[in-house]
Amino acid sequence: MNTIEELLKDAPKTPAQKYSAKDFQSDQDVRWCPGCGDYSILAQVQRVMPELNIMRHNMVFVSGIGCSSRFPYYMETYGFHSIHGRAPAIASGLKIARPDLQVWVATGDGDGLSIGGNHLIHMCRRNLDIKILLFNNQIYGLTKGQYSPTSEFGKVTKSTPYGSVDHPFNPLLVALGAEASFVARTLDRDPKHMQAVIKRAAEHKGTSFVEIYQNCNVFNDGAFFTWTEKDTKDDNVIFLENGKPMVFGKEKNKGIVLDGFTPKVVSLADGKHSMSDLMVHNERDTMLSFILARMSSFPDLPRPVGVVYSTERPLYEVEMSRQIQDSIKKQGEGNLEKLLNHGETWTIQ
Amino acid sequence: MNTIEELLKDAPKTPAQKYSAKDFQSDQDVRWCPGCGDYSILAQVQRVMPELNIMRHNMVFVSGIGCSSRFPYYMETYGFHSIHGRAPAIASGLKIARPDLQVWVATGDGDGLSIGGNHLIHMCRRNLDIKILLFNNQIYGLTKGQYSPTSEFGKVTKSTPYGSVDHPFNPLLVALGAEASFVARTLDRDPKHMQAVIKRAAEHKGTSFVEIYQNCNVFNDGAFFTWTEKDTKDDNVIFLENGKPMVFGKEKNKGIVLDGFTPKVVSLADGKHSMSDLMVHNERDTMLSFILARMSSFPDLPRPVGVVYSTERPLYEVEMSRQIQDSIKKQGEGNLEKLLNHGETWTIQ
Amino acid sequence: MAKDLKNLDDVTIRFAGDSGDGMQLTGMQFTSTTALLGNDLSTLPDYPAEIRAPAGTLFGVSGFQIHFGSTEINTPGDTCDVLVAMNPAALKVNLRSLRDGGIIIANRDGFNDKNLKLANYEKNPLEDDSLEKYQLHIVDITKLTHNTLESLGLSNKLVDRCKNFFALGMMYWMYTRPIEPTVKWIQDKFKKTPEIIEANTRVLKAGYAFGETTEIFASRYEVKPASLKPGRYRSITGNEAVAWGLIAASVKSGLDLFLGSYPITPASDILHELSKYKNFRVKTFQAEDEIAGITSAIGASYGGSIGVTTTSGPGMALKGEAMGLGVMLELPLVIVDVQRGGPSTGLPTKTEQADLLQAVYGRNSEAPIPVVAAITPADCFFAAFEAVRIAIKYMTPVILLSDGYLANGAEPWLIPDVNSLPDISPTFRTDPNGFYPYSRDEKTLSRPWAIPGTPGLEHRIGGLEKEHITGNVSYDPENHEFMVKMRQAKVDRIAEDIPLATVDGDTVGDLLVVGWGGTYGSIRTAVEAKRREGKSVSHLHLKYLNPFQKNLGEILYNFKQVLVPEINLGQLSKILRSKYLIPAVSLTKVQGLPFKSSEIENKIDELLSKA
Amino acid sequence: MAKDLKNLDDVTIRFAGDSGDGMQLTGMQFTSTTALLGNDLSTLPDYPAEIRAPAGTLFGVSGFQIHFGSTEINTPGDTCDVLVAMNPAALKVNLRSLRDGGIIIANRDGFNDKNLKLANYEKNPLEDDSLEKYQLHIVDITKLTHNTLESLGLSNKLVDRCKNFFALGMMYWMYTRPIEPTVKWIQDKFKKTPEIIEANTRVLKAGYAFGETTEIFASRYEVKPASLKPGRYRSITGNEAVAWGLIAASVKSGLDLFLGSYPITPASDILHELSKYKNFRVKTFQAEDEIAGITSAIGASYGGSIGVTTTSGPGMALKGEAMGLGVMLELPLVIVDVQRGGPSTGLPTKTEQADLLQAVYGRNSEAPIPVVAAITPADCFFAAFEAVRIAIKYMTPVILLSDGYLANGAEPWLIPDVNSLPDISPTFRTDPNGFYPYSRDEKTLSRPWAIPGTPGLEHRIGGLEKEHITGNVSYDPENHEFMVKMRQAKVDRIAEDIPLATVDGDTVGDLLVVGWGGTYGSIRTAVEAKRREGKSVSHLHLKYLNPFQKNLGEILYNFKQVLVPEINLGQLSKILRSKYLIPAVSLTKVQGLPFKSSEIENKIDELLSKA
Ligand SMILES: Cc1ncc(C[n+]2csc(CCOP(=O)(O)OP(=O)(O)O)c2C)c(N)n1
Ligand SMILES: Cc1ncc(C[n+]2csc(CCOP(=O)(O)OP(=O)(O)O)c2C)c(N)n1
Ligand code: SF4
Ligand code: SF4
Ligand SMILES: [Mg+2]
Ligand SMILES: [Mg+2]
Repeated sequence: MNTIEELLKDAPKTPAQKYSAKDFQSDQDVRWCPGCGDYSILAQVQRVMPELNIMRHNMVFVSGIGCSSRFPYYMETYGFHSIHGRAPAIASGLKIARPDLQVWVATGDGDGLSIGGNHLIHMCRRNLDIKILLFNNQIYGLTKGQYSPTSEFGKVTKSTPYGSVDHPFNPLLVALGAEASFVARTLDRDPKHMQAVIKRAAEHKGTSFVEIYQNCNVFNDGAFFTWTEKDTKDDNVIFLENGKPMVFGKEKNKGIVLDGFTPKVVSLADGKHSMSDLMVHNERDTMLSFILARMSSFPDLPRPVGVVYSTERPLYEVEMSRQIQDSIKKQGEGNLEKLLNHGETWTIQ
Repeated sequence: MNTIEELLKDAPKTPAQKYSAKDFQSDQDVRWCPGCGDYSILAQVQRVMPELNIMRHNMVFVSGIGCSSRFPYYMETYGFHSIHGRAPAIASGLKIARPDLQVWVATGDGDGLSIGGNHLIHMCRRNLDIKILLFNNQIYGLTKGQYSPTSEFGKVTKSTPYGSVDHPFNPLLVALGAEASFVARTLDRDPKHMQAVIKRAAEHKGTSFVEIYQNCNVFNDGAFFTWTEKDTKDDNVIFLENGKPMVFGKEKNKGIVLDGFTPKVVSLADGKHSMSDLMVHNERDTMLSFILARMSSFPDLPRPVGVVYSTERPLYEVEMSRQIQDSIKKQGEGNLEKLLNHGETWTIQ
Repeated sequence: MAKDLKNLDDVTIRFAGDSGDGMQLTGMQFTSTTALLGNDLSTLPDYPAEIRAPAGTLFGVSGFQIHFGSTEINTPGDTCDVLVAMNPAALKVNLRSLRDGGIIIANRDGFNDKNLKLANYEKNPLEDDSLEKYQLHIVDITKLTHNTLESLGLSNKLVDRCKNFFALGMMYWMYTRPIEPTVKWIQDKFKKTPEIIEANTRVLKAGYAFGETTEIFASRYEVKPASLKPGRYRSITGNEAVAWGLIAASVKSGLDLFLGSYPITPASDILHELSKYKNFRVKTFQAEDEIAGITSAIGASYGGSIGVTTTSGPGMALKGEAMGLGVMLELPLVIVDVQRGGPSTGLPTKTEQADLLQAVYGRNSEAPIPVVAAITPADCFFAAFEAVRIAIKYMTPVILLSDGYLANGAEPWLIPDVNSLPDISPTFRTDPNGFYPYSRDEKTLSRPWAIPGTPGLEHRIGGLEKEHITGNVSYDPENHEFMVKMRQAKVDRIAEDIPLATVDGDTVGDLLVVGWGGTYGSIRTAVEAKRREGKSVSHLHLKYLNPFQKNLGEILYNFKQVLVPEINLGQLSKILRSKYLIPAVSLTKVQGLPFKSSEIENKIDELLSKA
Repeated sequence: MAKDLKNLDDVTIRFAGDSGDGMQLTGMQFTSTTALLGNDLSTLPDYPAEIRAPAGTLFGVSGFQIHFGSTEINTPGDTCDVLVAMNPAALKVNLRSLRDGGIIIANRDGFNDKNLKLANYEKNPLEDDSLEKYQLHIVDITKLTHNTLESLGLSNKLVDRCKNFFALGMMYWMYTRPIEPTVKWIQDKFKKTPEIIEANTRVLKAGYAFGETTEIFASRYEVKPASLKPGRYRSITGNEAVAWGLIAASVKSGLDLFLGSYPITPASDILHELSKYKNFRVKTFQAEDEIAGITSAIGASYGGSIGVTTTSGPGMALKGEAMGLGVMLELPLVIVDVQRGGPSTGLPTKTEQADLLQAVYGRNSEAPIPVVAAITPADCFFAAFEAVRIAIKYMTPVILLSDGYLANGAEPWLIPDVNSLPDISPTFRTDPNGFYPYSRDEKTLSRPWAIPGTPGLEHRIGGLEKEHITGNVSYDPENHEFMVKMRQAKVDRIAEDIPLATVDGDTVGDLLVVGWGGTYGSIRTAVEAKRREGKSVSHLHLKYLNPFQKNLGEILYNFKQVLVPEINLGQLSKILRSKYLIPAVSLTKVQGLPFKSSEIENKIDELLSKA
């Protein structure tokens, strides 16, 4: 048992009585623009936390820089508002040093995919047990409206008055390309869905990557309305459910079938297709996850939201701790005296 | 026509007579370890260059740091041995400024996927017309043998005496996750195949990503022998050909079929399966490309080599130049006088 | 009734309200009208760090200060004479900057309970005597605006948005400025929405009339035109000036401008500005991070463009390694650092001068880079132009230091005659005979610029030590030492190619105040004031921080004392002490704010009284 | 035949050959045997930059130099007395370091036409008179090795590999060292391959016998034991010492050690070394880049570990922004910079001291960080330990400067008694009552270390300016200035907690030679020599570069002149001149090599003759 374990050995591990959302509200006044999608994300996270049955003092939210990265200030947990893009690296160091903590990363499409892209994919690859919430508003909010790596091609912004000429990242695809073990998408304007997804992410053992469509009503208002607003949502979103066929539409009268590897929308009304023809969701199917992720590249296809992929892989910090335990078993706790005197030495009388 | 165009207007664009491989050998003595796979890559590139019918002075090789990144010194073209991981960013700036040049990036698994991972995926996303040769030896060579982001889990190296606990990147998958428009793999020990792949990469319009299995005989000898050595190669490698079924094996008696989305090896000998059952390669099929890329995660599946994926997308530098030409057409060549005096001004008598 | 008309040399007004109240717009309108009248002026906006802080909060207050006069104006003003406060938060945050006896114009309707609470006022300051020592004018701006627009039947939200024009109208009346320019501006600006034109114009006029007719304002002021150099003027901010200076250099040199940049406050506006000028062939590349920003610029320079990267402190810290590469490659490159409050993320929207040592020393090993600093918003134009000139002529990275105060501050600018700009004539190597990538020009010590695409010049460069002349990789000890000293000598030699330093005031005396960068205005104002009092004090302001001008030492030694005011803990003073071994005294202020000239004046008095 | 036995105070031998010739191993064997005899010694390996440069090439030469004696030995030796050259390239590259009249032992078989050509020798130097001024001994080392092993029927390749033991054997004979220790070493080392044990042992003995029996060597030498402090010794390199010093600090403090690092020459061996000690709970994280290296370490420190990151110049330049974060967060962190030749990629395998200014100033804004420098390979142990002590006690990042010369150089080290090490007692905040993240300890000014997992201390930290005490985000001007000065004051205060500077030699005099870091040995040797000549010169060597020791100024003012030798263009001297306004003279050498003490002696003479 090292000093830290010693120090914290009596600290409670689970709440005596269940927390309420309010217990996770810090004393800092929230400084996002009125109407910002970030408020909803904060609210949902605060609602989910009590469900996790983990002590606040064992939770840490790490962020970079951006409006989204202000998130930790508002959570009554440990919080770390770091520098731009580096949250995954800081969180990795923390998690490796302290596997006992539940570590979250709150980041944005700029923080997490522009300057921080490399740290993010390396964290996914290593599969540390850290949960990433990526607030995707397809814009740089805090710096007042430049396009981001997720902004659509041709987007007109402060830095692209003639329209951007960048092909955007597909965040899910980037995470899957880095072999993230949990990949999901949810919507700022669908509280229930977001809560469910965040809970799944929290429970997953490994790096959980959650893309959240977040409205920046000041610099990119309505970017996701097609998928978040009542009137258009049902016909443009597929709510993924493991083991269930992919149905959507106001009247649940449309579905997805595969033609070759390419998803296609079919009507369940025209008698030509039935439920049984539809693609069935399987969270553990790697290949399917790529197909689902790619759907967002096709405007005529609905957007899948929910848990796209989930699998188990060895956890970096667990393997590391195991190596340490093993070598302590084999060689005994390190002895400084021995270390300094081992190998070739000689004595001068 | 700007100053540079003016300056170079009389420079020949195509060789009067065809170059030979020798024409691409610089006067620098090659300083790789005897037996290093890099020699073969250098030789194949020098053999392919003459085929491209492009003037040497219009070719630039940009690299980062690493044994592999020494590459530009040995090419009798323009060469830029930059700093660790930044070659894609430097090449991007060069290509945007000078679309007339053919720009190559020579990098390693550490240079390109560790410190340089972010630049690399952003370049793929933007789809600049730059060709990346990634020398994958699954080790840090120049720094004398630490594991790299492509080293296998559990690898024992100088920095991991107890074995690494990192899950490695799959380079093809990373490139595909970033939506690279051309993705291929080849082998240092198969000159003909490498030449063919490099030629394809050179001819592709867009970011070409080529992973080259390269043997580091000093620090990671034999990492790829299963796929490169005569006796094992045929039974462990599939040479992809567009439109052709996926057959392999010394006697071409094995093939790949899909079960669900998961590839499976079948025998063509046991009468149960015939050519017509086999998966057929289609370079333009995005979903297929992910399946092929993922095959390397399954030890019992053969490794696909060749062009895994190829598609066309708008080129960043071309779109940028178009915006410039358009606005010159619309507003006329910029006039400094006008600029300084436009908008609100006032005169003091 | 007739009101008496007082004459003033200079006036400072601060408009303050909610982010949503349009105070920036109001201030800018007042500024352009004032400029048209021929006053000299200086302005400073003061935004909240938050994008849209909730209405009424202290941290949501947005201000705009303008200092104008019939005399030379060098700063936005230490304290203001008039404070327009649209709500309690605005009053609370800005009262400290109002001089005793100054005028407060408060929008009564803004001082409701909710807002008072948000600004944590126990009682309404308009109703107790806490503001006694000021001339308090309480006006129902919101109500009056609504009355004015009743008939138009606009939404309350829209009407509220017009109230800043009422305030502006009052100020126009109070300082006898015409409303026409703003009326005209409203007309173009809102072309598409006639009802808005109508509304804003009416409210503007109402505000003006209100001043005219009501009793509250006893007197009215006039500020005569300043005796400015005749010519055509415009108002320009530091960030605009940097962008235009770079474009000017591109035009003059005939080279395309390439900007590789990652957005960061307060530098982003340079990227925004440059991205507008595609017909100047400006290529702006919004990179994935600061490292890609600078390295892409290096790639572009290698290809024959003017490679530029723009950033602020934290981004600057990320570019160090690539700057070192630039030093080794000896390619032109301009690195613009718009300094902000630090360390780390610090105070992103506040100004500071604390990146000087980073600019001069912040790289591994001996990697000398010339450093140029702009001294006023408009000077950013010339500083940027000069940075490019040096970069190209000496084949070297050059760092241009600006700061948040210069970047957002504005001043009238006598538009230069394009032909008067020095020309920049890059020469590209084309002759393969006797070409060596690291041969050098005897005069400048710079190496040839040999760009890809040039037949017969195929060669290889990189970050490993270069052999003199050939540029081959070399680990030879003597060659390394030679090259290290050569790179240093090349930078030192630039001192031969820049104007000598000149002193404002006598060249010999008791005290020399040495400043650099954005403190020019406050120091000049302070020194002028003291000289008028007959004090033996002069002012030297440095634009060249590396190398220093040749005659700097000589000048320093001519004064009994040297004072170095800086918005940091004394960085220039460290360098001066080290190089010239003089006991320079440093005056520091690290509050994210420019110096008040009074602060400098006090220090001057202190030093001179001691002597 | 009997040969005469000469007695020597000290000897320097350089073994040189192809990378493949096993010169490092040979040198190390000679070293440990010599250590066992009780000589004082110092060694320096000299590898090629290439991994496996082609055989016979000039850039493929690998060397190992050992300086040993019966007197105090502080450097690997300016010049060598004996050069063992296995091939022409080795001769050509190393001849410059052989003193006139020195001994050359050349392996004739290595001087074949191919190798002569590769080393671009026109004619065979062994056959013309170009080596006249040396004592040349030509030995058929390869042939003799083959003869010795004929009977074993090993492959030629294997036999060739043994020839270095022949050379070693000769040297053992020549300097009267026993072969037994090496025989024993061979036996453990090649346990698994008896035939190799047999072969190497035979060849070693053959070499020894060859010296004994042949005519060529007229004389033989003895070097008596040095009067070293009694106790148990080991040989240690700087990189090993850093790693062990960190582990010692971890053991003493009871905190786990976390290393976040990205490999880079010459720092990688610290990562390699630390990754071995998992049973000390050391966690080594090979990060994706240097930025992840330092930021992961910050994350670990936040969690209550000793966060450490190791790198060299180019990586250091990438860490600047994160160091600033460390300054703002006020968390313990150790940043180890093993300096190498620059700028940019520079000379990766060569040594330099040119990151001092980067260490002190290389970050945005005012971001003071304590800087400690190791002065000998073994001192790296104590320097690393001290860095951790300061980091934890003052809750601050600390930079530890080493260099390529210290990192790879080795010296005998009197193994310290573990209990004699100062203890490090971190205190973690646990009491929620009155807890404020930025409250401060009056004595150290450090803030509480409140780690996640502690009930009731949930709080938020970050890179934005902090409000004093509460640690809330604050843009308040006065608070910012207060905190900027507080962070500076905290670092300055460390001067109260470090030993006073002490001078080698008189504390008053004509000349003080001030050095820092890896130049200790050469300066000490030079100053000792001059003092023996009765010159009034003393030596002060700094381990603390920021803050300086309290009595430094006082010491400096006691000398008429101050000389500052550095492996850079005068970086410490810049700081000393600035802080103490003394006309320090700097002696610089930037060749990727340590100073020769003679170079320093000459400068001392020059300055004293002037005076
Ligand atoms: C090193 C560094 N570079 C740039 C910045 C400026 N910056 C702050 S936030 C940001 C982008 C934020 O975008 P995103 O992550 O999408 O967050 P959002 O504000 O949209 O929630 C940038 C470029 C910085 N603070 N630090
Ligand atoms: C900024 C920086 N960090 C680290 C290094 C040290 N370094 C040089 S090459 C290299 C890794 C090279 O690996 P890879 O790209 O796979 O090239 P290889 O040598 O294997 O061909 C590292 C870590 C460096 N030169 N610069
Ligand atoms: S700028 Fe956009 S993202 Fe940022 S707080 Fe405002 S609305 Fe939200
Ligand atoms: S170390 Fe490996 S990769 Fe590098 S040159 Fe040698 S063999 Fe090739
Ligand atoms: Mg965003
Ligand atoms: Mg490699």
